[in-house]
Amino acid sequence: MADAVVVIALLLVAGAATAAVVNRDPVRQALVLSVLGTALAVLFTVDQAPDVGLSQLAVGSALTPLLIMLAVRKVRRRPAESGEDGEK
Amino acid sequence: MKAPATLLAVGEVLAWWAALLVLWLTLISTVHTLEWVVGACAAGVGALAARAGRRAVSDR
Amino acid sequence: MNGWILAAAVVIAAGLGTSLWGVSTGPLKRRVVAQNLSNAIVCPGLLLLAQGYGRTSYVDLALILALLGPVGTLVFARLLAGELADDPPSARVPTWTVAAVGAAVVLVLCAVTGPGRAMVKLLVVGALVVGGNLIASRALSHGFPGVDRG
Amino acid sequence: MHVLPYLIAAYVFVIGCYGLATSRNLIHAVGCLAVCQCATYILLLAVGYRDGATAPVFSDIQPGSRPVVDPVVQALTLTDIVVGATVTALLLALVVQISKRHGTVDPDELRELRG
Amino acid sequence: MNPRARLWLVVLGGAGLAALLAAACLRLPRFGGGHHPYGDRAVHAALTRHTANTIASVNFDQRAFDTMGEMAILFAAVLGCVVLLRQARDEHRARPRPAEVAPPVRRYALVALPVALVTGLYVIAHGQLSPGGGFQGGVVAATAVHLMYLGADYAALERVRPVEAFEAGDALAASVYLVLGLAGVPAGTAFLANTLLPYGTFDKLSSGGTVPLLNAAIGMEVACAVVVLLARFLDQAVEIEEESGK
Repeated sequence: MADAVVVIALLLVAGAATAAVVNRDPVRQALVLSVLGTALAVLFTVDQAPDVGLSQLAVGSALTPLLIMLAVRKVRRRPAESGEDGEK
Repeated sequence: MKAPATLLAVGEVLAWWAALLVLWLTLISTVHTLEWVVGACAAGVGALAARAGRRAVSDR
Repeated sequence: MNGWILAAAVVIAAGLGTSLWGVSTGPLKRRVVAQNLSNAIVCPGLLLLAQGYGRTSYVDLALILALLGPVGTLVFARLLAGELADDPPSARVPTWTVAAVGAAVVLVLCAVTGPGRAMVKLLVVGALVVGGNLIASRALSHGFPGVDRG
Repeated sequence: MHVLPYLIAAYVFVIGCYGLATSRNLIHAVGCLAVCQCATYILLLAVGYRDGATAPVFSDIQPGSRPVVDPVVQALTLTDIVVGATVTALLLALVVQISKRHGTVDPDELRELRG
Repeated sequence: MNPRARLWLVVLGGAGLAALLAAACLRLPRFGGGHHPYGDRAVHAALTRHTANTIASVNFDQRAFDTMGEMAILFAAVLGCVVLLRQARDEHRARPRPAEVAPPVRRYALVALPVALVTGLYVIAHGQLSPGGGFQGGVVAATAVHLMYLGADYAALERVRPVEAFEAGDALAASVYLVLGLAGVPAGTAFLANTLLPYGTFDKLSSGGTVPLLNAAIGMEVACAVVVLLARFLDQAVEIEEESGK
């Protein structure tokens, strides 16, 4: 039984990692990375590593998305000539 | 600052402090003296942050 | 004892699997909703795992997820407010389903735990996860009406 | 089952590298690097796992009452995650700086600029 | 090189890497095996020093010197971000307009801020007992402060977060770690050796010798570092604008 839940968590992580790579838009990738972080936290819990799971939750749920979204916002606020879609 | 305003501010911080101390006591598993001291300090920090946050939003 | 792990496996596989599918396909508004629900459904899963492994200290994981998960959704709601404003996401049925699952899991675990400090902690986690989920859903649909930059 | 976690770790690493190599946006590339980092966490924790064991945290169990998993790899992973996040931040800061100086975050366009 | 040739090169290299990794996986000790010589010794050492959370003992006692290295990386990364994201000469600051936030969201942020802060402090303080520690709790506490930006606006965040104080706190926490490590040296023990304080009662806040103190120093360091880091990013994303005539 304990093995089954490890396998489920591993497959979810593999799926989330694939989705994070194939979503080419940084905003959508940030959303997938957030779910990947949650899946990793589940994997760490079933691997009996609650400390690591806490670390992953603390970093992955809010900090990393915030950093990526702020970088995206800064890059998109460039003048329109650069080819990026500018200010809404 | 006028006296009623000061009293109100102290009341707000104290209310937050008590609530956060209760939260601390629910989070921990065994209670002893050092736990009370650390919990009271942490709740104090939280209470001051709560008041600072509310003031930052409402006073403008 | 293994029944708890089985329940956790079902909740996590179904909930996180669906969220993963929702977050990697479809329009942006569906993706943000799926991201929010992934946090809200994994939290009861972690509580069930803690019960299944017989470790009360694993509850801290669910506590942190219940606190920071909605914060992550608020990040997206805040910084994507412009994109989401024209076509706000509304997912009443999934949101309330997930909230109901969370509440049910917490109540069952409380009944098993019995009165005491651990039960209060479980109730705190339950309140945070259900409240955070609902507030984050609210934030996604018209949560930031006047934010375009800053 | 005996090698599945290792294979998943290898798969995650390779797919992250693929994303890194084919990325057309530096922010996306930084995200792919984060995926590569995940592979190291999976590998380390898989090495330390022990069947039927629990976490080596004795606040709620008696020491010696249950077998425990390897704490050394967990300690390595734990610091790795937080430090990895700040390194991600440093890379994102570099991306912001590149976008300021060159007006683009597409690696191919950057290469053309360099000549 | 044209993109097509590059893709083929990536596929070729990736296939080789995948084959090598798969071959390596087959030779690793099997998943879930019972042979963990280092782990067993680390658990034993942690128990003799009355530290309930073995991972905290490994991080702040047995491998405390490595953790100092991790802290140095953290410190250097933050320093790098501060340098990279400083305000350049051709940029100016523009005050962002105050944001309009739905009342329930704002109320949630105001309530969740102290709750998350206290939870972060709890995770730091109980690092040597239950899962958690300075690294995790520091990030939680720092994230809590940024609820002010998410639930209100940037001006409100700046009122509750004096960046200079957090920069000083970052440096102070890093030096506290060093000083705690050096404190044992005059007494004739090694740098960062956990012999300074009594080990205390098992499963109490004061147990583990210097572990709780180093843990608290790391917690403060991480919290301050994350706040400073996010402050730079927020400055760039929200306030700093380039001169239009560039």
